[in-house]
Amino acid sequence: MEPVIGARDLEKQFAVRGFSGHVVPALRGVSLDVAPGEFVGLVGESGCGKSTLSRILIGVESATSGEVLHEGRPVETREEWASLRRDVQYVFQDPYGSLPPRMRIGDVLTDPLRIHGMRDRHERAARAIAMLQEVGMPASAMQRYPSAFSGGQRQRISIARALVLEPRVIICDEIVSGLDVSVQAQVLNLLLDLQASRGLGVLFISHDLRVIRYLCSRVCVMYLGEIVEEGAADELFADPQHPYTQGLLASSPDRAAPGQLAARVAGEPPSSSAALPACPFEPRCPRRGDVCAVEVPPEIRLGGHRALCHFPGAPATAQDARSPITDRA
Amino acid sequence: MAEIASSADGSRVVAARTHGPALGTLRALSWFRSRPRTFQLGCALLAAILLLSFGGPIVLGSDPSEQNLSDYLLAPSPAHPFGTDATGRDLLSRVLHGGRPSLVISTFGMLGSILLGLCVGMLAAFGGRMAQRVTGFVVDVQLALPYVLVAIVLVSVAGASIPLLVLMMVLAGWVQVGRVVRSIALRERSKDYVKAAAVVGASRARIARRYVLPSVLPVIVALAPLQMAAMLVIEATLSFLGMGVRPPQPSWGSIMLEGKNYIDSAWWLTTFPGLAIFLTALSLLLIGDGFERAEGGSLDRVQSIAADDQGENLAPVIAGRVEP
Amino acid sequence: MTSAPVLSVRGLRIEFPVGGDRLVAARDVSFELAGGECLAIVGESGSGKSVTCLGLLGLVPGQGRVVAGEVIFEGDDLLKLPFEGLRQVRGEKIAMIFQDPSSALNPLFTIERQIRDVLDVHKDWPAKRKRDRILEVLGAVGFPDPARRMKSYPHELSGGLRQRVAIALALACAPRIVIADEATTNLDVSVQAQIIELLVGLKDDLEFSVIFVTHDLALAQHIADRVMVMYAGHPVEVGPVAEVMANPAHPYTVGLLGSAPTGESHRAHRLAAIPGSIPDLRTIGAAAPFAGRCPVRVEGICDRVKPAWTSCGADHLVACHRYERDGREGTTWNR
Amino acid sequence: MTRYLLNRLFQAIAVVWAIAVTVFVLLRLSPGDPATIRGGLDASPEVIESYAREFGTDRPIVDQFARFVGHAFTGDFGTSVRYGEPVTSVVGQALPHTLALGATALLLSVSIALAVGVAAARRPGSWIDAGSSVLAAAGQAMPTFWLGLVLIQVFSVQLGIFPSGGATGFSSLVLPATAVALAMVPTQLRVLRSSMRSTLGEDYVRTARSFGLRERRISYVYALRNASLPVLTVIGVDVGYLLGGVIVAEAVFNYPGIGQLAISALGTRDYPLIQALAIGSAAVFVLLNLLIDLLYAVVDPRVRVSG
Repeated sequence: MEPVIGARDLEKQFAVRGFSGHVVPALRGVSLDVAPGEFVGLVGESGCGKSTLSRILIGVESATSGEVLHEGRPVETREEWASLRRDVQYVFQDPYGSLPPRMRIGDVLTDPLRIHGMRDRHERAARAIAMLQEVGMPASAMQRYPSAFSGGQRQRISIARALVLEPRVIICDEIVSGLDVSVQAQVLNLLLDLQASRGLGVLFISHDLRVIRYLCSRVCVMYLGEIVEEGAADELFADPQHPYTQGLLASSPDRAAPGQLAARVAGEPPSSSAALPACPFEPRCPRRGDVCAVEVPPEIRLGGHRALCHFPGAPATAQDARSPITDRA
Repeated sequence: MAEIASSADGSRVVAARTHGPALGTLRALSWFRSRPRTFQLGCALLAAILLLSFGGPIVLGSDPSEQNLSDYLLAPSPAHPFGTDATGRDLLSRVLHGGRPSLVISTFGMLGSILLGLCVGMLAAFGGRMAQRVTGFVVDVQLALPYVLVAIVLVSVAGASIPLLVLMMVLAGWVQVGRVVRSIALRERSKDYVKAAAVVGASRARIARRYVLPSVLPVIVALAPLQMAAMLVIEATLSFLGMGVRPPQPSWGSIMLEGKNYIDSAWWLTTFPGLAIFLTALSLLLIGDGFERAEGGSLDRVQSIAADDQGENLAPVIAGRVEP
Repeated sequence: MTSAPVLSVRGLRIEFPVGGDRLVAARDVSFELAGGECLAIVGESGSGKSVTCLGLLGLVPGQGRVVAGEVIFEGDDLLKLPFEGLRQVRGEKIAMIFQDPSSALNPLFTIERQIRDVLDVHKDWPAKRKRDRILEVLGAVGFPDPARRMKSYPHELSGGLRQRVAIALALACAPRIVIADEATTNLDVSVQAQIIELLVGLKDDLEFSVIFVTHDLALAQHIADRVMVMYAGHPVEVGPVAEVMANPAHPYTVGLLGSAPTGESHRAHRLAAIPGSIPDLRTIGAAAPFAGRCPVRVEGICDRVKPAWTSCGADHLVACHRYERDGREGTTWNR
Repeated sequence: MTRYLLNRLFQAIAVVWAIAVTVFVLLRLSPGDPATIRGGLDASPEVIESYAREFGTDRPIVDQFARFVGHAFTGDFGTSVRYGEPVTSVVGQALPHTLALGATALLLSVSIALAVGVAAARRPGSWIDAGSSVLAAAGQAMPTFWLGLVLIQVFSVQLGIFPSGGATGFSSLVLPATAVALAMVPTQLRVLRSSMRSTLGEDYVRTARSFGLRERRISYVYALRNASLPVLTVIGVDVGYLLGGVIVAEAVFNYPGIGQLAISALGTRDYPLIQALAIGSAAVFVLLNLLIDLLYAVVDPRVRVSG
C-alpha cells in the first residue's frame, strides 16, 4: 500500500549557542515510510534523534533539509501540513504532561473536531464518546479532568485524542516507557486491536527492543541521527548485521542467558559537539577497523534488509567482542 | 458540556450540572466552610471593613470635616472613640470616610494591574520573538524605576487625582503579575499538551486561551488579594508623601501625614488609620492564602513563581544546552 | 552465600498520613539478606519496594513513618537506634544508589567534593589518604582519568558516568550492603548492561551484599540470587530468582511475567495483560492485595482475609489463597 | 557566559536610555516650567526669558535632549534649579546617606530572611514556621511609613533610645533601616522558605542524608546554596522597592538623602535634579542586576560555562 507519510533525506542541525558557530547534526539523512496498517518500529537510545525525527514528521519542528512526504507528495504549505495532520496524528510520551490539566476530557477530545470544522456539537460529543469506548474507557470520562485518571488511562485518552480525527497513521513516541509492565501490555494490545479494526498504521518509537519486537513488522535502528539498519522484523532480529543492533540485542535483558548480560557496546554516545568519525559508531564498535574512522560505511543489502557497515555480519566471538571495551568505559 | 454529552448517545454520561442556583449557593457555602479558619477570618474582617467604610458614615451621620476647635487633640474617649485631630475633627468618622478612596483606588488598581499583567505575560510567553523581546525590555524599564519616583514624576506632570492614582497603582503592580503569568505560561508551554494541541491544529492564540489560560487563572485568583493589599499600602504611602487624594477628602495615608506632626503628643492620630490599613491588608492576605491553599500551594509559592524566571534568562547559556 | 544473614527485616510496616486516612505503603515486609548475596525486590510503581529500602535506613520521606517491625543489622535494630547511631550506619555500613543519576548528585559541587564529604563524615583519615581513596573508588567504577576529571561537576558528565560516580560514592566507605534503588532504570540499555556488569563484578570482588530494586523481572535474573515480588505494599512471593521465573506461584507474578514482552512477535505470542490498575493503597484493608485484579481469586475469601505464607518449593514462599487451595495449577492463569 | 553578559550590558544601557528619554519627555510635557517658578509670580517676561535661557528651556525639545545627553556623558547633569548648584554636587552630598541606609536595610533584611526562612523550612509546622508566616504577613500588610512612625513612637518618644530623625551617625540609621528592611523581608522570606522547602525534597538531599551527612550540613551547605538562587533574583527585582522604601523612610525620619531631594525637587520643577535621580536609580538597578548575574555564575557552575 502507498505510504501515508514518509521522510526523504531529512537533515536537522542544531546551532550551539556561542561564538563558535558550531552546528550539531541531529539527523543526518534519514528516510522512512509508514503505510496504513503497517507497524514500523524506530529504535535507538536517548539522543539518537528519534524524537526529533518524529517531531519533524508531524511539523512541530522543521528540518534543515530534506522533505516530509504525504502520500508521496512533499509537504510544504500550511494547507498541506494541515491535511497531513488529518491523516497522521501523534501520541506523546508523558501521560501526565500531554493532557491539559484543567480541561475536561470531553473538551480535550472534541476540540480537535471543532478546529477541523465539525460544527454540530452533538456530533462532536458522539464521536468523542465512541472513541473513548474504542480505547476501553467509559463515556463518563467525558466529564472528568485528567487528574482523575491513572497513567495507563491517560495514555488511552491520548490515543483517543489522536484517533478522533480518524488518521490513518499515528506516531507513538515512547508511549509505554512511563507505564508499568502490566499496563504497558494493555496499551500494546490496544494498538494491535486498532490495527485490526481500523487498519491503523503506527510509527512506534521506543528504546525497548523487546517492545518493538513484539509490536512491529518492520524495524529501523537509529544511531546518532542515522538509520544504521533497517528491515523486516523477523529478518532483522534473527540475523542482525550491524554491530550496534547486535550490541543492543545483547544488552537487552531477555536475550542473554541469565547471569550473563553482555555489555557489548562500550562507552556512551559522544557529547553532541564532538566531531564524529566517518562511521559515527566507530568509537564504540567492537569490530572497528582502520577504515571505519575515515570512510563512510557502505550500505549493504540482504534481501529486504539493509545496514550501513564496513564489517557487517555475525558478531565475532563473545570474548574478543567484550574485553577491550568494558575497560574503556 | 454536560448537556452536550448527555443528549448525545452517551446515555451513561452523568449530567453533572443539573443543580439549580440554590444548590450553587449551598455549594459555595460548604466550600467556604471547608476553607481554613484563617481564610474565613480574612473574609469576615474584610466584610466588616467594607461595611464600616461604605455604610458606617451613613449610620454615624457625622461629617468628617466638621471642625470643632474646642475639641483640639482629644484623646480617645466614649464621645470620640478614636480621639480628635488638631482641628477638632472626629477621628473615627475620618477613618471611616478615609477608607473609601483607599479601597476604591486599590480595587481598580488591582483590577487594572491584573488585566495588564495578564495580557503582557501571555504575550511574552506566546508572542513571537519580537513580542518577547519588547515585553522583556518594558518589564526591565518598569522595574528599574522605583514606584515612588514614578509617582513623583507623574504627579508633577499631571497633578494628583483619583484616575492618576489608579494609573500609578497599575504601573506599580502590573510587572509582578506579568512576571508570574509569563513564568507559569512558559512552564505550561513547554509541556507536551501544548504540542499535542498544536498537532491537532490549534492555533497559538487558541492554545493560549483555551489550553493554558485555565492553568494561569487559579494563581491569578490567589494573586489578586495579594496585589490589592500591596496597592492599599502603596496608596497610603503616596498619600502620606502628599501625592494622594486632595484634602478635604480624607484618606488613611493623608490622615497619618497630618498626624505625623503630633507624633510625640497624639499617638492616636497615626495609630488608628495605620491599624485600618494594616487590618484591611491583612484580611486580603489571608484571603489570598486561602485561595492558594485550595490549589494545594501557599502564598510562598505564588510569590516564588516569578523568582524562578532567572532560569529562563540563563537557560541558553546553561552548559551543553542547545538552542533549536 | 550460605553465611549468616547480614540483614534481617521482620514485619516492617510503613504508613503515610493522607488527609485523615493512613496509607500503608509497606505492610508486613520480612526478608533476610545473606553476606555476598543479591536480593532483588521487584514490583511495579506503588508496590512499596523503594519505600521499604528507604525505611531500612530511616529515610522515609515527608510525613511517612515506619510504624512497626525491626531491621536487625550487626546485632542492632536500626529502627531503635538513636539517630546518631543510625547516621553512622548510613553510607558507612549500608549505602544507597538511587534511580536518577542526574538529580541524585548535587549540581553545585564537584565529584571529588561529594565523595570527600562522605569520607569526612565517616573516616578520620588524613587528607592524603582520602584523596587516594577517592581516586581508588573512581578507578574501581571505571571512571576515566579520575585524577583530572574528579574536579568536574555532575552536569559535565554523561548519564552513565554519573551513575558510575553514584556507585563510587556508595563504595567510598566499603559498605557491607549496597541498596540499588532502580539504579539502571533511566539509563540506555547498552549503558544499563555496562552498569549491571560493573555491579556484579564489584559485588564479587568486594564481597558486599546487594538489594537490587527494579520493576523488570527479566533484569533481576541477571544480577540477583533471590527475588522478592511486591504488590501494593505487600510481599507476595519470594524465592530463588531462577525458580520464581520458571515456576511463578503467585497469580501476580504470573501476570507480570505474562505481560512483559519476551522477544517474540505478537503473532507468535500475544501478551496477557493484567486487567485494571494498581488499587488505592487506602482501600486494601484486610484483603489479599491483588484480589481486585486477580483472575483466579477465591470469591469470598481473597477480599476478606490476608493470605499467609505457604511454601511452594525449596526456599520458595508465596502468599496466596488460590495457591493454598489448588496449588500451582490454580494460579497459572494465562499460560 | 561572556556573550550573555555582553548581551545583558547592552540591554542595561538600553534600559537607562529609555528611562532618560521617558522622564525627559514627561517633564517637558508637564504644565509649569522652571523659569516661571524660579522667577516667581511677579517676574517680568524678560527675567523669565533670561532664566529660560539659563536653564536652556527656550530651545526645541530635541535640541535640549541632545545637549542633556551630551553633557550627561561628561558627568554633567546640569545645575539644580532649586539649589543653584551643579546637580552632581547636590546629589553627591545626599548619596552617601542613602547608600548607607539602602545597604544596611538590604543586609538586615537578607539576614532576617535567611535566619528565619531556613529555620522555618527545616521544621515545617513548628512554631518558628508559624512565626515566620506571621512575620511575612505583618511585613506585607504594614506600610513602611507607619512602621517608621511606630518605631519613632516606641524607641524615640517613649524609650528615647534612638533619635527620631536626621543623620547623626549609626544610631540614626537603626530605625529607618529597620523600617525599610522589614518591608523587604516578606518577599525574600517567602521565596527562600519555599525554595528551601523544595530543595530539601530534592534527590541529592536524600542522597546526602543516605550517606550519613549531618542535617545541619545538609541544610546550610547542600541545600541553602541551591535554594539561594531564586532569592538572588528577588533581590535584583526588588531594587526598585528598596529605593522606594528608602525614599519613604527618608521622608518619615527626615533623613537627608536622595528621597528628600526627590520630594523637594517635585515642588520646584527641578528638571535637572529629577532627571539625574531617575537615571541614577535606573543605573543602580541595572548595575545590581548585572552583579547578581555574576553572583549566579559564582554559585552555580552550570551557568559558568562559556557558550
